Amino acid sequence: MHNQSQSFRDSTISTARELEIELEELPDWYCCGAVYPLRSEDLISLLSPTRNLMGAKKEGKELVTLCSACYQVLKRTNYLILNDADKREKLNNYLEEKYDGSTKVLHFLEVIRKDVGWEELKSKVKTSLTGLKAAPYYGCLLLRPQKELVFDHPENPTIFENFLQSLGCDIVDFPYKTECCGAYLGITEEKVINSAVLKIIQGANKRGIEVLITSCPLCLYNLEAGQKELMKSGHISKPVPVLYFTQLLALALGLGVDVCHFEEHQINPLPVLERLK
Amino acid sequence: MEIVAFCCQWCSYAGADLAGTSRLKYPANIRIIKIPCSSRINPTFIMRALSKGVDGVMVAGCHPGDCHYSTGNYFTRRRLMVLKRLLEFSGINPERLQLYWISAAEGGKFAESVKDIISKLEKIQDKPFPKNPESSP
Amino acid sequence: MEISIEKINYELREAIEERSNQKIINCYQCGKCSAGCPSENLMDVPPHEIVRMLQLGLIDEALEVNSPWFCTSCFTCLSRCPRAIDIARIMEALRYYNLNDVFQPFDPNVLSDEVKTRLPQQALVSLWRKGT
Amino acid sequence: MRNIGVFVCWCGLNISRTVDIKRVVEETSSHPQVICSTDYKYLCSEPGQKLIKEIVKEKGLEGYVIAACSPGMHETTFRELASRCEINPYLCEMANIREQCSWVHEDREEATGKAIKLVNMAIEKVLHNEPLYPESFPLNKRAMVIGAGVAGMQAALDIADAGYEVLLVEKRPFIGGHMTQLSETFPTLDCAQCILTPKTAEVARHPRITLMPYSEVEEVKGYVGNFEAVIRRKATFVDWNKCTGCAICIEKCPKKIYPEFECGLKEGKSIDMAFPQAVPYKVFINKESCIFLNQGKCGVCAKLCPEEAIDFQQQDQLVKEKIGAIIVATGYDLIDKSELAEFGYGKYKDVIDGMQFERINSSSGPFSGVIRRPSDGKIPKEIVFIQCAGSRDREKGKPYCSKICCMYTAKQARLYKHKVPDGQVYVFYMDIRAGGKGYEEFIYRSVEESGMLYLRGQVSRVFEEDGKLIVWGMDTLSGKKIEINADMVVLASAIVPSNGVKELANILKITTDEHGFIQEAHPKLKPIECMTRGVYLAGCGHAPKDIAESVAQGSATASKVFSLFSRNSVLAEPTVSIVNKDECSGCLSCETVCPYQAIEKENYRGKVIAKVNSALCQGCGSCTVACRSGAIDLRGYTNQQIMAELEALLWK
Amino acid sequence: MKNQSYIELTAMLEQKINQLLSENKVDYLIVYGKGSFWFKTRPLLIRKQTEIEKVIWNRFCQFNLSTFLKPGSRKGEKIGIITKKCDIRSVVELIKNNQINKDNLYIIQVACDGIINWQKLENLLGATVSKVIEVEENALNFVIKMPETNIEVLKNDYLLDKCLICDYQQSFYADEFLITSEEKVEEIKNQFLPSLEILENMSYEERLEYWLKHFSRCMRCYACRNVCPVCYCPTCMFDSQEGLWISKESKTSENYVYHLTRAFHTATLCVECGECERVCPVNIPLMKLNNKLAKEVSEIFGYQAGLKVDEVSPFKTYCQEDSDEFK
Repeated sequence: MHNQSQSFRDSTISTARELEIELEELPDWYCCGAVYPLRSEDLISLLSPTRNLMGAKKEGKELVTLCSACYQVLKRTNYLILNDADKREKLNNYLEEKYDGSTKVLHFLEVIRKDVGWEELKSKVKTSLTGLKAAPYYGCLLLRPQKELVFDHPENPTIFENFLQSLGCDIVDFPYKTECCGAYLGITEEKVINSAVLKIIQGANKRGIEVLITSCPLCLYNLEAGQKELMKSGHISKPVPVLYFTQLLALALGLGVDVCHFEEHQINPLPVLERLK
Repeated sequence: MEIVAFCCQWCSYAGADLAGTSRLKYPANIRIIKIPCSSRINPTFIMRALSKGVDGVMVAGCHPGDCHYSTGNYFTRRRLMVLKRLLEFSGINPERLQLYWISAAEGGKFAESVKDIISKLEKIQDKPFPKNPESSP
Repeated sequence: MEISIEKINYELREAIEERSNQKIINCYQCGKCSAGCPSENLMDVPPHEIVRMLQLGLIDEALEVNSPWFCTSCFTCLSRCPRAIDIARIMEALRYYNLNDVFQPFDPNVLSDEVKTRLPQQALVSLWRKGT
Repeated sequence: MRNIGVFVCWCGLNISRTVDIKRVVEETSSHPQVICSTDYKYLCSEPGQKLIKEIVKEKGLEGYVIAACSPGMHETTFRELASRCEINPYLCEMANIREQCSWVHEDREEATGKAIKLVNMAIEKVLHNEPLYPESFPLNKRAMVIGAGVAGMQAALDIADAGYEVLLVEKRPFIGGHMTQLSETFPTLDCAQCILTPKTAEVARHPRITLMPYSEVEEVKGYVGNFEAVIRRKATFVDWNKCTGCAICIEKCPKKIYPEFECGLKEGKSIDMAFPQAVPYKVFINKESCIFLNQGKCGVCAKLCPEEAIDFQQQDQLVKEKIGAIIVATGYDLIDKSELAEFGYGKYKDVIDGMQFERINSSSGPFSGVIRRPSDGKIPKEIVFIQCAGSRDREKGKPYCSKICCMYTAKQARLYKHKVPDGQVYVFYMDIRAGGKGYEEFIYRSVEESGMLYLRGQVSRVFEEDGKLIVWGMDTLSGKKIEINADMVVLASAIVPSNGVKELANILKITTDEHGFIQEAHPKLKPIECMTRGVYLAGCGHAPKDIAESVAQGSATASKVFSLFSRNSVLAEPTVSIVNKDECSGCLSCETVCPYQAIEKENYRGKVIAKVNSALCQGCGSCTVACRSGAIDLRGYTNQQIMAELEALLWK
Repeated sequence: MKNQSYIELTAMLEQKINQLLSENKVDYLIVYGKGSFWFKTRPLLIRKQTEIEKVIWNRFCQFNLSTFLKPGSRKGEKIGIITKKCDIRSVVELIKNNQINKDNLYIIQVACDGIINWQKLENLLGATVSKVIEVEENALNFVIKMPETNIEVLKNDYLLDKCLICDYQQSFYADEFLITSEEKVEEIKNQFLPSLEILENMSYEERLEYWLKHFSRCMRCYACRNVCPVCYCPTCMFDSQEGLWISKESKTSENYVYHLTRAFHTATLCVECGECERVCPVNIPLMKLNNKLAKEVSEIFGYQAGLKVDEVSPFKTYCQEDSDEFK
C-alpha cells in the first residue's frame, strides 16, 4: 500500500485523524495472502493471517483493514479458528504461542459506523458532496460468504449507501454493485475483466453514475484498466472514475486533494469533482 | 458376559425390533427389558443389576427432544449423569453403565450400540461386583 | 456416452470431495450457480455441469475443461446455492489437480512497467496463490 | 400365585431355525408356576389361537406368555384373544424371541439360551401382573375447529351435519381462508369464489355451527372428551348484531390503508370489509390505523352509521368453552420477503408472489381482473414465473417441496395467456411435480396450447434496468445461461406454516416439526391424528397441500370425531400411575417431572398428597422414579414387575 | 468464642423462649437439653415456661434438631426450633419439599463456634473422660480441666469436620438470630472435605473393596435413615415393599444397594449435617458418599441443597442444553 496505493493510505490516515479514530500500523505485519485458501488441507496459507490476528491480540486492539481482500482473508481465518477446534489445534502447532480467535476483525467502514456513526459523520462534513451522483461498488470479498463475514446483506447491502448519504452524495441504486470485477484474472485473462467491467460500466452509464466508490485496490485497478481497454476498443464512450471511499471522505472533510493522490488514477476523477468546489 | 438393556418402548425397543427385521447381527448376551420411557428407569434397578454381578447395563431412550413423552429423557439424562458418578465413586467402573439415544429408525445404531458396550466391557480390567462379597474383603 | 464401473473414477472424486470439503452429490443441478457466474460466458462448461461431471465420476473430462481457470472465487454461487455447495472450493481442487500438467507459472516480467507500477501486489499474490 | 401357560411360536422357520423350540418348552415347563408349556408353528394363525383357547379352558390358565415376535407386532392379537378366553388382557405378556433373538443371532446354542431367559423374564412379569381395567370418562360431544379455511369449514360442516355442535374459530374477521383470495383454481379453472361462497354461506347459516371470526385460542386445559378452551374474541369496534354491511362507513372513512387481504396491492379503508362476498358480511375497524382510536378524533363512521353499530369502547372478550375434540386447521403463509432478496422481492414492485398474482388476476382485485403490473399499471408483455422460490432450499431452511407451486404456476401462466394473448411467458422450473388427478394433463395442456416457454433451471438474480426486470437464469437442458428482460416476475414462494402455530401447538400440547408444521402421530398410519388424544389435524398446517387434499383431510378428521363421539364415554389406557396414599409423603417431586400435569393435590388424613389424574396420565413412569418412597407406581410396569424380570434374568 | 458467650447465649435463648411461650407464638419448642453424661446433650421438647431452665447451649449441641420436625410437621401445631446455621439448611429443604409449613414454624438460630467431636475426646482420654470438670478454651486450644492436670488440645483437631468448612457466624433464614456482641464473622472456606481426594484417587477395585469392607459391617439398623432430616418419607421404599428391592438379610450386596440408593435419594437434598455418620453404630463413613454427591451435583448443576427456599432441585427440572455425555 505504501508503494502503489498511497491514495488509499494517505486519505485513510488523514480522515481517521479527522474523525478521531485511533489507527496504528501493526508492527511487523505479514501479507495476508490476498486469497483465502480454499483447499481444506491448505493450512500453511492460514499462518500469515493468523500471525497478523495474533499480533493485534498482543497489542490488545481490534484489527482494522481497508482492503476488502485482507478483510475477507483475516475474518474468515478468524472464523475458522473460532469454529473449527481441529484446525485451530493444527494451526497452533505451527505457532510460537496459541491463538484462540479472540481478535475482532473490522473493516474501516464498520469502524466509522461503530465509533463515529452516520449522523455524527454528517455533522463533520465540511464540503458536502451534494449533487455528486455516486454509487458504491462492493465487489465480492466484503459480502460473500455472508455466513462467515457477517458484514452486510449479501444481496442488498447498505453500509456504503449510508456512508455516501452522510457525505451528501446522491445515491444511485446500482444493481451491479455486487457483481464481480474479474479479480486476479485481470493479469492473465483480459477477457474476463473486459466482459465483467463492460457490464458494470454500461450499467453505471445507463444510470448516469458519475463516480464509483470501492474499498478494494484490485477492484479499482480492474475497473480502471478494463475501462481503458474498452475505450480503446470503443465499447464504452463515457468512462466512470473509480475512487476509494476514503478519498471521497477526505474531500468531504475538506482535507484537500493532495492526500487523495488523484494522480495515481488511470481515469482522472478531477473533471467530475471540479464541480464540487 | 451378561448385559441388561433397558429400552423405551417407543424409540429404542422399536429400534431393536428394526435391527431384527433388517437381520442385523449382534452378540447374544444382551437381555432387553421393555419400559415405557427411559425416565421409568429407577437407579436402584441399575444398582441392583450391577450388585448381582451383571457385567454391564445399557440404557436406551429416544433422542433428546424426540421423547414420546416430550420431556422424559431429559430427566433420565440428569439422573444417570449423577448415578454414573455415584457408581464410579463406589468403585464400579462407570463404563459398565452406558446410555444411548436410539430412535425407532436406527436399527443399525442399536446393533452398533450393543457391540460398542460389549467392546467397552471387554476392555475393562477390574472385575465386576463380586458374586459373594462376604468372602472377598 | 458409455458409463461403466471402470470409467467412473470414484477415487479421484472422493479426493476432490476431500480437498474441497464439499459433498458433490448434494447438488441437484438447479443451475443457479451458472446463472449468476460472472465468467460463465468464457467457460467451456458452466459450473453446474462441472459438478454434474464429477457426480458421474467423469473426472478426467472435468479436468480437461478450462472452466476452473476462469473462476474468480467471487462466491456468488456459494451465497445463492440452495444446497450450500461451495463451487469455488471445487474449482480450486480441480485447479490443484491440473497444475502439475497444464500449468506454466506466470512470469511478471511480461507485464509492461506501466502495469507493474499500478497493479496492486494483491493481484500478483492472488494469481500466484491460485496458480501454485 | 397363578397358573401360567407358556406358548412358544415357531413362526415357521423364522424362530425355529435358530432357536431350539423343544428345549425352550422343556426348560420353561420346569418353572413351578407354569402348568403347561407348548409350541405351535404359527400361534397367530386361526388354528394357533384356537389351540391356545382350548388349552386355557382345559388347564384353567389364569395368564399366559406368548414367546413369539415383537409385542409391537401381535401383542394386541394375543391380548384380545386373552379376553376372549375370559383372561384379563393384561395377564398376557409376550417374549420377543424373533426380532430380538432368532433374527439377530446365529449361534443356535446362544440363541436358545437367550430365548429361555426372555421367556423366564416374561413368566416372572406375568406372575406379578395385576388385572387392569381401562377407566372410562364421560365425554362432551362438541367439537372445536381452529381455522375456518376450506379444510376447517369442511370438517365443521361434516361434524355439524352429523348432528354435533361445532365451534369454528377463525383469527381473521372472515371465513374461507386463503381460498377467498384466489381467482381460479387448478386443474379445472373454476372460479374460487364461485365454488367457495356456497360453503361459507352454509357454514354461516348452519344451526349447529357457532362461528367465532376474529378470535384466537388462548388456553386449552383438560383431555380427550373433556377439553376446556379459553378463546379471545378480538374487538372489531363494530356491533355485529347491528351492522348490516351497508358500507356507508367504508365509503366515508378518511383513512386509507393497504389491507393484508389484497397483499398490499389495493387501497382499502381503516373501517372495511375484506371483500364483497365476505362472511360474515360485516365491517370491522383496523385498530392500528383508525384515526379515532389513535388520536381520539374523527369518528365519521360512528356519525354516519344508520344502525349506530360503531362502538369504539368495545374490548376483547375472553370466552370459556367446553369441547370434546379439537381439529387444528391453521393453514399456511408465504415465505418472508427478506428471504428472497436475490429475486429483488420486496425491492422491486413488479416482482410479486403467487398470492399477489391471484389478487391481480381476481375480478375484485386491484385492477378488477385486468393483468397489470403494480409499479405503473402497464400490461406486462413478457412475464417470468420462478418456481421453487425458497422451496427445496436447504440454505433458506425450507428443504421441503411446497407441492402446489408447479400446478398454480401453470394455472397462472395459462390465465395470463388467456388475458394477454400476445404476451410471452417464461417459467423457470426444476422439476414438474404434477402427481394428482388430471394434473399432468393440465400442465401439458398449458405448455402446448398456450405456447409458454418452460426453462429447466433456477434464477440467480433479478434486478431493474431501463424500467425492465433483468432476469439471469439458467436452462440446464441446453446448458445455456438465459437473460430475459421481463416486465413482471412472479415468484412461486415457499409455503410456510401460518404464524402463531408454534404458540398454538404449545397450548394444545402437540408437537411441530423442525419447520413449524404440525407433527402427525404416525406418518403413514395416523396421518391426521396428533400426539395428544382427541386432537386432529387438517389442511396446510400439517404440510403444503392443495384444496382437494385439504377438503379430504377436513372430512377425514370429521370422521375421526364421529367415531369418538359415537361412544358415550372414552376409555383411558389402564397402564397409568397410581399413588399409595398412606406412603405418599406429599413432597410432590412427581408433580414437576410429569409432562402432562397429571399430578394433582389431594387432602388425605390432614395432609396434602399427590393424586394422579388417570385421564391425563400417559404412563411414562417418570414420577415413579422421582418418588423416593415408591409411593407412586406404574400399572403394567410396576417396580415389582421390573425387578422380577431383572431377577429372572439373573438366574444362572 | 469463650464459654462466657455460650452462657450469655443460653440466657438470651431462655429469654426468647420464655417470650415465645408466654405470647403463645409457639405450642412447643425443640431445644437442646442436658444429656446423660457431662459432654452429652439430648433433644428436648418443652411446652411450659417452667421447663425453660432445662434449655442449654454449648459446644456439644451436635444434633440436627430439624430431624424432629418430620413427625411434628403433620399436626398443625406451631413449633419453635433451635438451630445452628448448618441445620437450618435441612429445615429449608423440609419446607421446599412441603414437609412443614413455614407459617407453623419459628426458627431461632444461635451463634455457634463449631461443635466439639466428643468421640475424639473419648478416644483421647479413654476412661479418664469421666473425670473432666469442664472444657475451657483460649484462642487456639481447648483446655480440658481435670482434677489434677489440664490438657490442651488444638481446636481444629477436635471440632467436627463440617465445622472446619462452615461460616457459622452468619445469620441465615432464621426468624431470630441470637449472637453476642463480640462475635467475629468468618468467611467461608473450601467447599468440600479434602479427605475425598484419597478415595477419589484410588483405583476402582481398591475403592470397591473399601466400600464393601464398610458395608459388610452394616447391620441395617437404619439409624442413618431415621436420623436423617431429609429422609422424610413416611414409609421408606425399603420397608414398604419388603424384599422387593433388597432382601431383608444384611448381606453386603444388599447393604451396598441400600446405601447407594439412600445416597442417591438424598442427593440434591442432603445438607451434609453428618447426623447419619454420627449415629452409625459401626462408623461407616457415610458422609463421604454424601459429600461426593453434593460436590458432583454442584459441579454439574451448580446447585447446593438448602440455600434458597424458592430454588428448584435439579432433579425436579431439566434443561435442553444440559451437557450430553451420552451418545
